[in-house]
Amino acid sequence: MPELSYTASELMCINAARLLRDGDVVFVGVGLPNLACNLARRTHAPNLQLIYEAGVIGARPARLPLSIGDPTLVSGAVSVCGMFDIFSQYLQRGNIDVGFLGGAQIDRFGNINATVIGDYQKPKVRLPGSGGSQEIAGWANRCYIMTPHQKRRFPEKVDFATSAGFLGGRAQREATGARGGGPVLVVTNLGTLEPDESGELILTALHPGCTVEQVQENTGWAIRTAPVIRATEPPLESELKLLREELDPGGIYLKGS
Amino acid sequence: MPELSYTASELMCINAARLLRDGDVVFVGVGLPNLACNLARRTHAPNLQLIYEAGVIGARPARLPLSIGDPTLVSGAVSVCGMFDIFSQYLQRGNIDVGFLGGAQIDRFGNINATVIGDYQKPKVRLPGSGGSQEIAGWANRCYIMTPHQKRRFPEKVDFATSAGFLGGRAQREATGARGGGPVLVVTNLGTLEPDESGELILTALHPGCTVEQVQENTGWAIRTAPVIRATEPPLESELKLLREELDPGGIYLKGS
Amino acid sequence: MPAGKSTMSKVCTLTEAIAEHVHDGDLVFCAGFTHLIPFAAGHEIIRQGKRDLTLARATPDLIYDQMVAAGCAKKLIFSYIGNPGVGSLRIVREELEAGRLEWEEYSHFGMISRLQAGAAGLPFMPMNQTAATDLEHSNPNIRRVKDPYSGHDVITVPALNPDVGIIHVQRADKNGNAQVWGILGEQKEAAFASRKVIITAEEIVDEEIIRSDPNRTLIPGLIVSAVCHVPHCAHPSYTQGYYDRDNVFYLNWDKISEDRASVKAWLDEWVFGVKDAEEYWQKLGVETHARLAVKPRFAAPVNYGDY
Amino acid sequence: MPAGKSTMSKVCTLTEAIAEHVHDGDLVFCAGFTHLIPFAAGHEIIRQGKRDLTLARATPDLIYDQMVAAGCAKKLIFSYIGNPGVGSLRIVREELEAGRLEWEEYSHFGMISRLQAGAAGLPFMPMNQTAATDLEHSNPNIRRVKDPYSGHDVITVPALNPDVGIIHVQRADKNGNAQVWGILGEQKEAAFASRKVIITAEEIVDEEIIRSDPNRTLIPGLIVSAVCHVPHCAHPSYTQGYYDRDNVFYLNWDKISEDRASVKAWLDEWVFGVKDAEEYWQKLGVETHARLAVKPRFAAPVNYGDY
Repeated sequence: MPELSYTASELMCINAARLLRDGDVVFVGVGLPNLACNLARRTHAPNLQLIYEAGVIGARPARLPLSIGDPTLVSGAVSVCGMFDIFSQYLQRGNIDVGFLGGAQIDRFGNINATVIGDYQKPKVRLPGSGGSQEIAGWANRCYIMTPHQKRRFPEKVDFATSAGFLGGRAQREATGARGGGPVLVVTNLGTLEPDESGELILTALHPGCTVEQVQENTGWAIRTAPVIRATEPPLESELKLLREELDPGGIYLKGS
Repeated sequence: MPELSYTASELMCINAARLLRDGDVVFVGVGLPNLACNLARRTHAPNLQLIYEAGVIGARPARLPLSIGDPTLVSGAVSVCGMFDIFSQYLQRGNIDVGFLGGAQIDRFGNINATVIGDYQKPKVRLPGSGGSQEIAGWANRCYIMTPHQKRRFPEKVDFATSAGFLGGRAQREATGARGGGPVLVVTNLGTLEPDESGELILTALHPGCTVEQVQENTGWAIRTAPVIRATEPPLESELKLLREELDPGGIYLKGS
Repeated sequence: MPAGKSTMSKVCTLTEAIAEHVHDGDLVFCAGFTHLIPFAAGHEIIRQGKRDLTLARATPDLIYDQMVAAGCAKKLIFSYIGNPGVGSLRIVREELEAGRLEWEEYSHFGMISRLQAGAAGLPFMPMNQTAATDLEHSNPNIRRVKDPYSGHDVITVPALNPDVGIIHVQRADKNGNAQVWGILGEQKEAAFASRKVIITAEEIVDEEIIRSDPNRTLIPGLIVSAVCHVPHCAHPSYTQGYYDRDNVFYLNWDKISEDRASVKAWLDEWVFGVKDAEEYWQKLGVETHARLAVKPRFAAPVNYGDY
Repeated sequence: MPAGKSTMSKVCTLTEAIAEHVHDGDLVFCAGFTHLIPFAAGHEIIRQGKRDLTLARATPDLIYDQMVAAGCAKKLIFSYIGNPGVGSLRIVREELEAGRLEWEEYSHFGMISRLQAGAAGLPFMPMNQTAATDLEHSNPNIRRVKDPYSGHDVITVPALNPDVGIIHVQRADKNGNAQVWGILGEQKEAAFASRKVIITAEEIVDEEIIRSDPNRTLIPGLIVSAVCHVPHCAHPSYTQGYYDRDNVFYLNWDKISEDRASVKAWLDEWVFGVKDAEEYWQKLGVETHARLAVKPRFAAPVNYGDY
């Protein structure tokens, strides 16, 4: 059997899809999370419920949505509601199982920065800001983070905590009373990180051909490893075929790195 | 011209209709207020906007509505929204010009009791309670009260203030910051009462054939009178005809007393 | 995990839904402001002899008068106890005056704000002051906080999260995705606030009907535990576009409820004496059916576009 | 008195509506979450040279990037500054980084909660804690109150009440009663929160169309100051059922906005170089029209009943 080749985006997308359980209610963003969810729906999780922050419930997009409010999300969806309802009655109420997050920086305790590099009042780089992510990180039962593994993306401490991971440790998050469980897993192009009992992200799995050393080189703190580091299953031909031929035939999101 | 005869309900209804201004947005209840509004709409106020607490805006009922949520209010209405929106975005937001109120007791300062006669915890008579009236009395720009003039209905002080008039005087109401102007006029079968500068209800007009003595006999406190007591215009034949032949042909609300 | 996200079919009979999801001692919310009141569900609760329920509704209406008369309730949470358009709600009033029924009272806005907080996952909702304070002083659940911007007090009511919400709708699919038109009352807030939701529907339709008009879907299946096909569920209340309100019965109940013997006779005949909503409807007879029938009047077409 | 209850006709051109209702220094809210963004109104504001506006939107999108580039704005209130589906919003980002534009920032939920409070006539809305506090510490408008039931803190945001809300809709009647389907975003809350409301509509329809489907009416005329017939108002955003989103333009803007000269050239050609939305649309040409056309897909019929 010849070895399959795949991009970093495809690898992350496929590993993220595998984390979803059939019946999960997922708060979806466009781009890779959308592809991961639709891949899961086409494989092991046909009853996945896709909820978009634009207020669309049970979307069944007939084409690849190119914005969070693409009209293809609406036509044929189960329900549409306003922004206030989607954030209050779905997210804040506890009806969301899974949220996907990303950002410019993720730190040792899973806190995410999507706001600024540098000082908030005089930013070196002004990033987009929270959007829906502060509340997704706070209130979804489980959060997954998808991001390329690069040192500048994994500082020991974020410049600005747009969305909470475990702050300085699980006890700190718990003290705030935020209902969600926080980040449960970070998928990168090298492997997966998961919080330990203190809330610190540690290396728990490596993708085929990746090493602990690569992970350490690309992480901004001395990353610890799980007692046993798992090896992730390589992408299957069927998964790649679905992604490439049906879900993102133009390679709009999958070509990246 | 022969003198017209009319019931107390017809008299109150016609006098209430005349208080409405063209273009007013009115929060309507069923029964006499509904008839008064539809009479005004058919006479001097064609652009009156009727809003029902069930969440119906711009209703154009094809038959006499027999409940606050009659389906005839919906078919052909301009808009329908939920109860939360009608009370928050319409009433609390300040979009309602006129509210109609009634109750078992109205006191010297226009406070209304629709809750209990006797002690709240061990009621002698348990009345229906607030429904929408607490907020209508608090937040509509102008409130009108329609009620038969009887001593037991006009005590010096209500047993329970379901809805605020001026509490113990205008300054007390103002101190609460409630946005509405409070009651501006009480229409009874004898005449009209209006609050003076202190918020106390005084007799300002008498219906044809009614006297100050009758009003005093049927009021539970020593009622003061305006320097000049007006005489209300008698009901017109055209008004009575509209009420009897078109708006309440079965006499469901108008036969009373 | 949302109550209704199980992938098993949710379609069952109303008898099964009440047996499985309504338990003695529960806080039950039968939704519907005049419109869509799920009488058939109330009757089934009576038939199954549920006890010690706390019944919450803005207007208890005849449905709770009947359930209280049948001995199902220990407490009422409400904002207006009347027979809408007729007058007093005799059974409820008698029980309250006699001290045999606990109660908790709000204004309509207080009730719907409690549900709104419950539906939004908030601990409370603020409301502006109305100047009237007697109800606030009578109900320790009505409190105040200082607006952190102006420093003035606002009134608060706590979230209401019923154990079971029962919501009648025009049409739903087998997953519980439910569409409603006409008066919306507190249907949506009651559904999102409740821990379990039972949908009763005039029609169970193909999922594609629902998906043809997603903006019309008030309640998503993912919060629904059971979907029951119950035509005419709302009688003597009504379902917009399906049948009219039976105002005659609302007037009749005012007479029936004048004494307990006639109430018992009515319950024996119309609740215990029938198996289900279908038998009840047939028993009403063709004249009543004809009296409540309504001619069609359709909404203008809406084009979502085939994207 | 509600802004829109005058009985005079509210129908006017967009040019007239902007001239009469938008003033220098106003807080303006152009509503629409990806869907229904009123680009034509933004372009008219640019053409009329309005200045010192505070522009509020969850996602400034290209409309505010263009208005900021044209010098209309002194301040931005937002929750996400990106070119949706593409990447950065270059002009806004540059102005913020250079300190030339004031700003006030929330999460999406904070923004919509501000509007919800404004629409409901409340001074603030509570929100549960998210555990993240850096934004709260950076924005003195984000505060806390103690939940009077549990004693725990909740987060608060103050009401947002724009001077003018501009809302694009599928269809409205001459009184401003407006119906919307597809993504609803913050259309309703923005309308009720605003002191004046300008409705732009793909179609002005007979009042009877609106009255045939009252549940579809999101915005009642009684809060509307002006109604403008502006087909294709939302391009390059879209109107569900009428035309598609012009994703090509969203990608192009990313290039155009790389330098100020090309932005100026674009504004000169596409905003200052045309009289109004109609001329802009014609200038886009038949190929673009064809690319954005969408086949029909109708909602299932709904019967309200002829009561």
